[in-house]
Amino acid sequence: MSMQDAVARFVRDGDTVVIEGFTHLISFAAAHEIIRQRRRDLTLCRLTPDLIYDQMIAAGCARKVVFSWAGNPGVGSLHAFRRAVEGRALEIEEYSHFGMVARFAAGAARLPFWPLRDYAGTDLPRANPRIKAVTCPYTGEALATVPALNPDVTIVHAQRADAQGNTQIWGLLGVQKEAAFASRRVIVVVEELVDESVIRSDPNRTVIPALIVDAVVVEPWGAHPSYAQGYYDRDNDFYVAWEAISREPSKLEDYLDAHVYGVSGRAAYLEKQPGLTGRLAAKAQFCAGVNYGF
Amino acid sequence: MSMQDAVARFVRDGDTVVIEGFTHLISFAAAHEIIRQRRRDLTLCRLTPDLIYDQMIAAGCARKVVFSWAGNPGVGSLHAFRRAVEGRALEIEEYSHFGMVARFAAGAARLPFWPLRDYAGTDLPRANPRIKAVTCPYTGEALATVPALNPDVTIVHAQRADAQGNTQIWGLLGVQKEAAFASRRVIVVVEELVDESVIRSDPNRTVIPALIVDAVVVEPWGAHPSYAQGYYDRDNDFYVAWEAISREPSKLEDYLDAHVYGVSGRAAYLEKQPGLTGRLAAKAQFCAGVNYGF
Amino acid sequence: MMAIVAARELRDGEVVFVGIGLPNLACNLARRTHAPHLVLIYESGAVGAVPERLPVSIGDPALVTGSLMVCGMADVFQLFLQNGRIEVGFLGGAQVDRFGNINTTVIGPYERPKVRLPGSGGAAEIAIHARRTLIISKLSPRAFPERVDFVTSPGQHVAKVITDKGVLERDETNGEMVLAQLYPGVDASDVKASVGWELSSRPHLDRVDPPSQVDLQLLRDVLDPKRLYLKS
Amino acid sequence: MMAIVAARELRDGEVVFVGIGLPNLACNLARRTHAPHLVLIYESGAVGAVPERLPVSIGDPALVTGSLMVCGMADVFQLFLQNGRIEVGFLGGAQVDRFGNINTTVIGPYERPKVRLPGSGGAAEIAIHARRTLIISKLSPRAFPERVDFVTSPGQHVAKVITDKGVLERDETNGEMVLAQLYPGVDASDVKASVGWELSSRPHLDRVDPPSQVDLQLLRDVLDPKRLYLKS
Repeated sequence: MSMQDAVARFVRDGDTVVIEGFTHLISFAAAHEIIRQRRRDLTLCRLTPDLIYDQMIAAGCARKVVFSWAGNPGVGSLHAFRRAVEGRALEIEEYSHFGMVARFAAGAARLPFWPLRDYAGTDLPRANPRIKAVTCPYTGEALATVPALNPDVTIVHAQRADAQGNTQIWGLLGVQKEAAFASRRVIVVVEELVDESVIRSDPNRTVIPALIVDAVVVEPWGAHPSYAQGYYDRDNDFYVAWEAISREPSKLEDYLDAHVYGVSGRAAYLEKQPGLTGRLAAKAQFCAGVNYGF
Repeated sequence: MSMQDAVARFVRDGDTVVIEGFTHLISFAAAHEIIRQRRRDLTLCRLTPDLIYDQMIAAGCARKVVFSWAGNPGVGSLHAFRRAVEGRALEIEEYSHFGMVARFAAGAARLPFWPLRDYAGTDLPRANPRIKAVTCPYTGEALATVPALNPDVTIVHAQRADAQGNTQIWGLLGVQKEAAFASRRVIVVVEELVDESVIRSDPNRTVIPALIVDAVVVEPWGAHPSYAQGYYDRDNDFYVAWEAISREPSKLEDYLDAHVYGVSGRAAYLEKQPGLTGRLAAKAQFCAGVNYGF
Repeated sequence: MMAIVAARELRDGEVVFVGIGLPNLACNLARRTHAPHLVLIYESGAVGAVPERLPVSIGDPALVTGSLMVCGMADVFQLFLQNGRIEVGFLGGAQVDRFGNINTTVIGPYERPKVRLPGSGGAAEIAIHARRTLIISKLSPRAFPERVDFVTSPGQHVAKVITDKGVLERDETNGEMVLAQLYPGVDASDVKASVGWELSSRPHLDRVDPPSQVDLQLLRDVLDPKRLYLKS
Repeated sequence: MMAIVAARELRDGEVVFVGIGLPNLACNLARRTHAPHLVLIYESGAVGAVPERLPVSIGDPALVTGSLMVCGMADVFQLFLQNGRIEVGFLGGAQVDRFGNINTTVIGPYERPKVRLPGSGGAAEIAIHARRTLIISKLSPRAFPERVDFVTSPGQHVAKVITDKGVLERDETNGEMVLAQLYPGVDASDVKASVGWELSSRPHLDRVDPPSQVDLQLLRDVLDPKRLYLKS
């Protein structure tokens, strides 16, 4: 399915949307298509809103952001996010990383909450009343709890999948598996479509099974400026450049006009940036296979 | 370290011992060494006691068994286990598979309990008062709970590890990871000792990190009559034969005398059974490697 | 015959939690006939398995080689079963009662068992989380008592009980298992005589079609040539 | 200098939860000098990473290639951190107070922030679960207030605060952070003037040894040749 069709069919105004990936495998291609289709009132959930949600916030897609660390990794601030929050134009719901991971774990297991040892002595429960506590029926001790997160739609970028949606990921896994299982609808975006036989040759690498996937979109370089281990490196220069772009609302508008609204899709996005693929393409460093015989 | 030394140093009378592996990677070599060293009063925990605990029970190592399915898979009963239970000579604590998995998950996360949707309408909580309930702080609904399981020692059989204990497993994973992280002491038994560079070449396959491992034992064919994917097949004939052996206490004694007490270790055990390795050695069916480059 | 009737209960594309023995035969028969897109999940963690030989155990290596996904058991129970992704679950048991409750734990009192059975395994949670459970069990008054000695798996999701003489199904009015279908040449009285309670019947009893030559040939020559599970 | 002092705090073989920037520099410096068996764990899931280039982000692909293990984040937080396997955790923050509490959330009231900072990330749970936490932060009265505006990470496990002028450590009698070590050429009054509360000192103040040539050469020529994190 094309990204345009997948977003048109499965992402709706007012949805709770998750585009996960911890630094690795962040589907910017999906975010840009959501911006182009002008989705509104979205509740955007991610551990790290990152540039992807900074762009969606600037484009007016977001009503609320649920997160645990909102910065530009190794660079500084997410300025569109900061302007919206400091101007109280955006609702936020804030956890720590462990809290967000636990919310996805509960959602994936279809439990209403998840227990964790956390938050004692912090002001986070004061800032977020959804962080509660439960008493252990064995020891009597109090444990923190977070509520399950069950998105309407989760979009996962991955290295490869077959046509049915059996999806394999290596390198950093983040919470991609939990977010997908927690979600009502799942869109998988891959660097490469492979034959089912490739998936079946190494079943331990499968992270998401076809039976929970609604759409498979093939979008090479769809994670740029994030990265895909074994395919292309992270575009650290762009993350640094975002500091200046996002600081100036006008510059941010120009960026969206040129690289999001101004292109039809990922292919055109790449054509606009000659030399990008050459600069970031991954070197080959293959591991050996293992024996599945008996 | 030799199996003899590992058991001597890390398995003590009265310990709560876990030798896991769901059908796959069950360390019979470790169980036989524990029998030879005549450990006593052990609390043996496994989802499926299987032939391994049936042998340990017959040899007098067990005071108590904690389990969820006590049969000979595809064959019938575990007769030593049945004689002990029906004769009330063995204490048991019983869950379902999900309950045991949840106990290991709680132990691995160092939480005192784990919540699950289970047991409504069953007689299991009546048979086991350690199955309790907790009220969700968000929805008010009651969920079942099981207490954490934190063994004194867990023994994990795996395909390969480096000298420090970084351990890789493929094929069925069971609860090997959770059991190891839940345990105070961990012994890893492997088919093959590999160089650290082999582990580092495919870090997504690592299931158990060296920092939780106390001993690495190299014991080829150490899981027989269980199996190791890519190394050797399950000895189904022996599982069938166990029906007749275990039915007769005298035959079971003869078996232990010949194949456990009567041998010094796994090498001698294999020498006693010519043709066994030839009959069960795995065919080669390697997957391709993946690219970890950037 | 039980395997064939069970296979007919499966719809193409369904996600089935498979047990070893007849359920496995039924699923693989269905996969090779009317339900090629059946997704088989084994509690051992193999998803979309295509065993090239008849698995003797639920953790047979043949379930892993060539499967679509292999995951840990925490994922099997939390992400697949508890998550509600399983449409059909197969169960068997030493005792099945009037309301479809199953006992695979003990005959006699729990504390002083006459016969100690294997226990739940995944049966408790399969019965609770699978949308529809199918029981396969041979008829006999001892195997079908009025009430089981111990409820290992609650009967509320049991849709049908496939026996060696006919099929019982749930009467939605009172939740009781009632006779619905008879195998060729079997009389309703045979079935009633083999059940430990006053078995009611549907007003109209269907006749189960005899097995097709294709089904029999697949079962006997392809799926279970060594007769591990087929008696006839 | 802060990276070098931080490196000296690490003992060989320890399991360290590493952050990006100076903590990463400190760990890799220690690994190349007195602590070759340091195990570096990044919250992104890389265990035993040996980055061949200076990682710009906590999820840099260089942390994955050649690491000992890569696991999902549920495992990072539950099996490593909450399990108690982490000996040392590094933290930084916009504000550090008298009791070692850290604020990385907001300047001003939470509901009407003057400055919105990134938030906790893993800092709350690192402060709670790491046996010993080390803070690296440049001194200034604004950065070291009497009380932080928001407690993102509680200070109870903070062993030392490594600053650009000296090192503070916990006074076990009252739990307060007190001046313990001074860098070469720094006077105690400089430090006290840069702290927003009445900073006490150890009766005897140690002098921090100046950086060795080896340390400086490693940092400048090998670890951070592009001066991403080193200011001098």
